Amino acid sequence: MKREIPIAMTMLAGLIVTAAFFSKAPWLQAANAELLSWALIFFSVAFLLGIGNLFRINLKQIAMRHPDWPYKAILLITLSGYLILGLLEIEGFIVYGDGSLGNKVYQDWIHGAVFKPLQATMFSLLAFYIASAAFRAFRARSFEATLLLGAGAVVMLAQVPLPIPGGSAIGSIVQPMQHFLMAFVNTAGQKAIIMGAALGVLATGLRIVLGIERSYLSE
Amino acid sequence: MFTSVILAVQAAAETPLIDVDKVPTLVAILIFGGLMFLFQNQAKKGKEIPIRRIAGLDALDEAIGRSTEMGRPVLYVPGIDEIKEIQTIYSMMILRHVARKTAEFGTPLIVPVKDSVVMTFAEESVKQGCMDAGRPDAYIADNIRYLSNEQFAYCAGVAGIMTREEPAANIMLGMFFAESLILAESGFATGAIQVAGTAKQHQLPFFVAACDYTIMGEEYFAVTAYLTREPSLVGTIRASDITKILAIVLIVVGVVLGTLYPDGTKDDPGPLQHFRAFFFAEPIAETGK
Amino acid sequence: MNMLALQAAEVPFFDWTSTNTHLSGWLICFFTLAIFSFLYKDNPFYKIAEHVFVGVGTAYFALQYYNEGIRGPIVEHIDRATNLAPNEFVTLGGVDVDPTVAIGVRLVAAVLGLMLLSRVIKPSGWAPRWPLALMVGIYAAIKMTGETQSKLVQQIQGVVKDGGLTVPDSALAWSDFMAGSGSITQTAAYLTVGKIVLVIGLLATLIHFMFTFKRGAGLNAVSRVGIVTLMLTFGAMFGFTVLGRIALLIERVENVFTFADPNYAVLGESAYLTPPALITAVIILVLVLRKMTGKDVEAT
Amino acid sequence: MKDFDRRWIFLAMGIVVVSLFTLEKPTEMPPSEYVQSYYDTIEALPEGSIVMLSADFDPASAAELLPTYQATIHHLLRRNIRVINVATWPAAPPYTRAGFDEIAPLYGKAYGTDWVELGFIPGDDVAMGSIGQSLRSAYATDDRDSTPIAELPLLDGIQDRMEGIEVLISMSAGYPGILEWIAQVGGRYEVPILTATTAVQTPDLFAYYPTQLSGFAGAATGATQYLQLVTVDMPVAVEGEPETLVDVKVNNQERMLIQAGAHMLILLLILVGNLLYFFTKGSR
Repeated sequence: MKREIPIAMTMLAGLIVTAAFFSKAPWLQAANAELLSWALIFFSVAFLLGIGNLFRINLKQIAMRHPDWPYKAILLITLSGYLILGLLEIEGFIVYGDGSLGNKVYQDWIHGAVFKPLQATMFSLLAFYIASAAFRAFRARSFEATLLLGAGAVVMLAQVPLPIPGGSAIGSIVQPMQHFLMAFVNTAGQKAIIMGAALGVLATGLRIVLGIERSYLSE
Repeated sequence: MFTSVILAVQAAAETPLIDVDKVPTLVAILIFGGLMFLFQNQAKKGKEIPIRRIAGLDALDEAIGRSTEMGRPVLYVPGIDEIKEIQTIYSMMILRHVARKTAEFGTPLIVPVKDSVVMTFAEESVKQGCMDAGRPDAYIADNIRYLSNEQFAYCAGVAGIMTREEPAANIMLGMFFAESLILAESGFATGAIQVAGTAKQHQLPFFVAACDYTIMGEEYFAVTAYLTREPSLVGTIRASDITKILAIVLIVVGVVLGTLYPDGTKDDPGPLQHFRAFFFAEPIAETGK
Repeated sequence: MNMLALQAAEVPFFDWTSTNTHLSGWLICFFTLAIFSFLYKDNPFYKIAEHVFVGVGTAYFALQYYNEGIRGPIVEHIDRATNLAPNEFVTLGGVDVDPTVAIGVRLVAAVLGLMLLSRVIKPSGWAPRWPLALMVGIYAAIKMTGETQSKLVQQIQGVVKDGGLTVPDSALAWSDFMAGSGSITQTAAYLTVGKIVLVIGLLATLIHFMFTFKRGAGLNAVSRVGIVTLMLTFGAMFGFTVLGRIALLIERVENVFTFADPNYAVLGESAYLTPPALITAVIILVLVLRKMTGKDVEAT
Repeated sequence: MKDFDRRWIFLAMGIVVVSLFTLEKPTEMPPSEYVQSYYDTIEALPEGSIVMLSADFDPASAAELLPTYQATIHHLLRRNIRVINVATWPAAPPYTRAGFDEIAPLYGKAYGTDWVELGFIPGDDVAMGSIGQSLRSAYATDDRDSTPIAELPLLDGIQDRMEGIEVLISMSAGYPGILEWIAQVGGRYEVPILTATTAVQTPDLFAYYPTQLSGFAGAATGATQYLQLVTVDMPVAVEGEPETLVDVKVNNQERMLIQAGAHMLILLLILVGNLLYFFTKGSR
C-alpha cells in the first residue's frame, strides 16, 4: 500500500489534468483549476524545505570550523535577517510613513541595492569567459566546428552596427546572409529539435500518467 | 483526423464533450502511446531493435583507452542539475558503463558533483560499474567529490581538478547551463581528449567548438538506450522514430499539396485546405480567390 | 556617453524608495567590483559577495514563495471564502462552488502541504510521498498535453500552413531587385530557395535523429545534410549567446559608472572619492598585499 | 597555449568595453520584420483593450530585457491599453512596480482601472496553466497592497480561459518563459502572443513565428529597434530633464556600438587563436 496509494494519486491527478485539456466540461475545468492551485502550494512548500537544508549544512560547517566558516556565518546572517524583515513586512507589522507605496518597500530596496548587482554581475562574468574561450578553445578543427564558427561570425557581425571603415559594405553582405541563416536554416534546425524534445516529453509524461514510470517515488 | 466522427457523435449527444481544436493532439498522443507499448513489448520479448552507433559513443572508449596508455585519470562531469532532471538520471546510467571500462583498465575515475543527492547516486553507479567489471576493489570513494552547490564555485573546482590532476579524458554528460563554456575551455587548454553530450541545445555550440566529440540533443537519449539495452528505453526510441516518419509524411504531403494547388476558390477551397481540415481540424477559410 | 546621472546635486544618504543614494551606491559598487575581482583570483571580497548573494537570494525567493504560494492560496483564499455574503459562491474554473466546499478542498491541500513538510522530521516517511505524487502527476500531464500540442502538432501545422513553397504576392521579381528596388530578402527567388532549404533541412534533421533503422549510403547522406543544418543552427545560437553575454557586461559597467559622478563622492566633489574609484583602489591594494605576504597560495 | 594566462584576455575585454564608453554616436538600425510585427500588433489593438504582460526575468537578464519592458509599458499606456501584470520569476515584480510607478503618472493612469500588479506566481509551467485556466483561481490578492482581486475593477471583464485578454506579452529570459507560455496558454486558448527575449533564447523563436507567435523583439538588437519605433513621435531628449524613453533609446543605440567593439574583439581572438593552433599543430 505504501506505493499503491501515491501511484493511484499520480494517475488520478494526471488523468484529470489531461482530460481537462481535451474537454471543456465545466466540472473538469473546476477540478483542473483546483488541482493546479494545489500544485502551486506544494511547489512552494518544497522550495521552503530547501532552506532547512541550507541552515543545516552551513551550521554544521560553522560548528566544525570549516576554513570558510566566517563566510558561512555571513550567509546565515544575511539569510535570516532578510527573512525576518520580509516576514514582518508581509504580515503588516511595519508601518510606512507613506501608505501609498505598497507593501514591499524594504524588500524592493534590498533587491535593488544588493541582490540585483550581485546576480547581474555574477552572470556578466560570462562575457569574459566567452572571450577567453574564443582565444583558447574555439577551433575550426573539423568541418562541423568550421560551419558553426562561420555561422556564429555572420550573426555577430550582422547584429550590430559596424562603425569601422568599410563597415556598411560588410553589413550589406552579412545581413542577407544572417537573414537566410536565421529565417530558414535555423528555423529548420530548431523545428527538428523542438519536435524531438516534444516526443521525449510526451513519452515521459505518458509513462508517468499511466503509472508505468515510478522512479520518482523511490528516493 | 477523426474530427468528423467526433463531431457527429457530439452532435448526436448534443453536448460538446471534446474540444475539436484539440483532437489532433489527442490522436497524436494515442498513436504515440500505442506505438510505445507495442515496441516496448516487442523489446521485452527479445525482438532485436537495432540502434545505430553514435560517433561520440566510440569516442568514450577511445578516450578511456588513451587515458590508460598515458597513465592519467578520467574525469566524468555528470552535469549540474539535480537528480529530478531526466538527463542526470541518464547520466548516472552512462557513468556505470564508464566506470566498468575504467575498472577493467585499472584507470582512476574522478567524478565531481554539484548536488549531494546526485553524489549518492554517482557513488552507487561507480560501485556497480566496478562490480560489473569484476573489480570491486577498483572503487575509490575519495574520487567521487562533492565540490560546491554554487554554479561558478563548482565550475572553478572542476577547472582546478583539470589543471592540477591533468586527466587525459574529460567526459561531460548531462544537463549543463552557462558553465559548459568554462568547463570545455579549461579542459581544452589542458590538452585532454574531450567528449561532451547534452540534450540542452543552448550549450551545444560550446561543446561542438571546444570538444573532440559531441553527443547532440536526442542522441543523448539514444546513447543511454544503446548502452543499457533497457527494453522500455529502446521501445520508446523506436516509437519516436515511427512518429517522426508520420510527421515527415504529413509535412511532405502538405508541402506538395500547397505547392501544386496554392490557391483555392470560394466554391472549392482546394486540396491543401481539405488536407488541413482533415488532419489538423482547421476550419476551411471562407475567402477563396 | 549619457550616464543617466542625477542632475540634482543633493544625493540623499539613504531613501527606502530609491537606489540612487549614497548608501546604495556604495553597496552596488562594492558588490559589483567584488564579484569582478574573481577574474583575477578567488579572494575574500569575492567570497563575501558570493555568500551574501546566496543568503539574500534564498531569503528573497523564500519570501516570494511563502507570500504567493502559501499565504495567498491558503490563508487569503480561505479568509475570502469565509467572509462571503450569503448566497455568494466561490468561482472555480468557471463553476460556482459552495464556499464550504471550496474551503474544505483547500484545507485538504493545506494538510497535504504539511505532509510534505514532514520530510524535515522524517525524510524517508510515507507522508511526503502523497503530495509529491500529486505534484508529479499534475506536472507531467500539463507538460505532456501542452507540449504535444504546441511543439509537435502545431509545429507540423506551421510548416504546412505556409502553402508549400509558394511565395506571397508581395514578393519582388528578380529583375526589379537587379534594377535597384528593394532588398534581396524580399525577392521571390530568395524566398523560394529559402523555403526549399527550410523543408529539406527540417526533414534531413528529423531523419538524422532517427536511431533504430539500419543505415545505408542514402540515409547517411541525408543524415549529413541534417548535421550541416544543425551546425549552422548551433552557430546562430553561438552568435546570439555572445551578443547576450556582452550586453550583460555593458550594463554592469554602465551601472557602476553612474556612481562615478562627483555627486556621490565622500569628503568633497572629486571623482577619486566616488564609490567605484575608492572601492577599486581598496580591492587592488588588498590583493597586492595578499600576494606580497603569500596569503593567496591556494590557486583558483 | 596551456601556459597562457587567460587573465590577459579578461583585461583586453575589460579595456575594450570601458574605453568604448566614451563614444557618443547613436546609430539608427532598421527594424527587422519580427520587431515590426511586435510593434504593429500592439498598434493594432483597440483602445481600452486588456493585455497581459508577464515579467519572466530577473536581474541577471534585466540588462537585455528592461529597455524593451519600459518601452512596452510606455507603448501600451500611451495607446490607452489596460495592463494586467503577472510574473513567473520571483525576482521580477520589483521591476514591474518601479516601471509603472514611474511611467503611469506620465499618462495619467490609475492603479486598479488602468493597470494591476498580480505579482509572482510559483510553479513554472503549472503557474502558466493556472493563469490560463482561471486568473481568479490563480491569484487571491494583488501584489501591490494585497487587495483582493475581486475588488480590482480592471478584472471585471476577464473570464476564465483567457477570455477578455487581447494579447499576452512575455518578457522572457529562459525557463519558464515564452516557450512555456506558448505551450500552456497559446496552444490551449486562442490568444495572440508577443515576446521580448534575451539573446540566448532568440534563435528558438523563429520556429514559432508567425503561426504561434505574432512577433518578437530579440536580444539587445531587437530592443534597440523597438525603442526606435516607439520613440518616433516622442520629443527629443532634453539635457537636464529626468530620464525619458528617448534617453533609454539613445543609450541603447550607444550600447550597440560597445557591443560591436566587443564582437570584433571576440572575432579577432577566434581568428588569432585558430592561426596559432594551425601553425603550432604542424610543428608538433
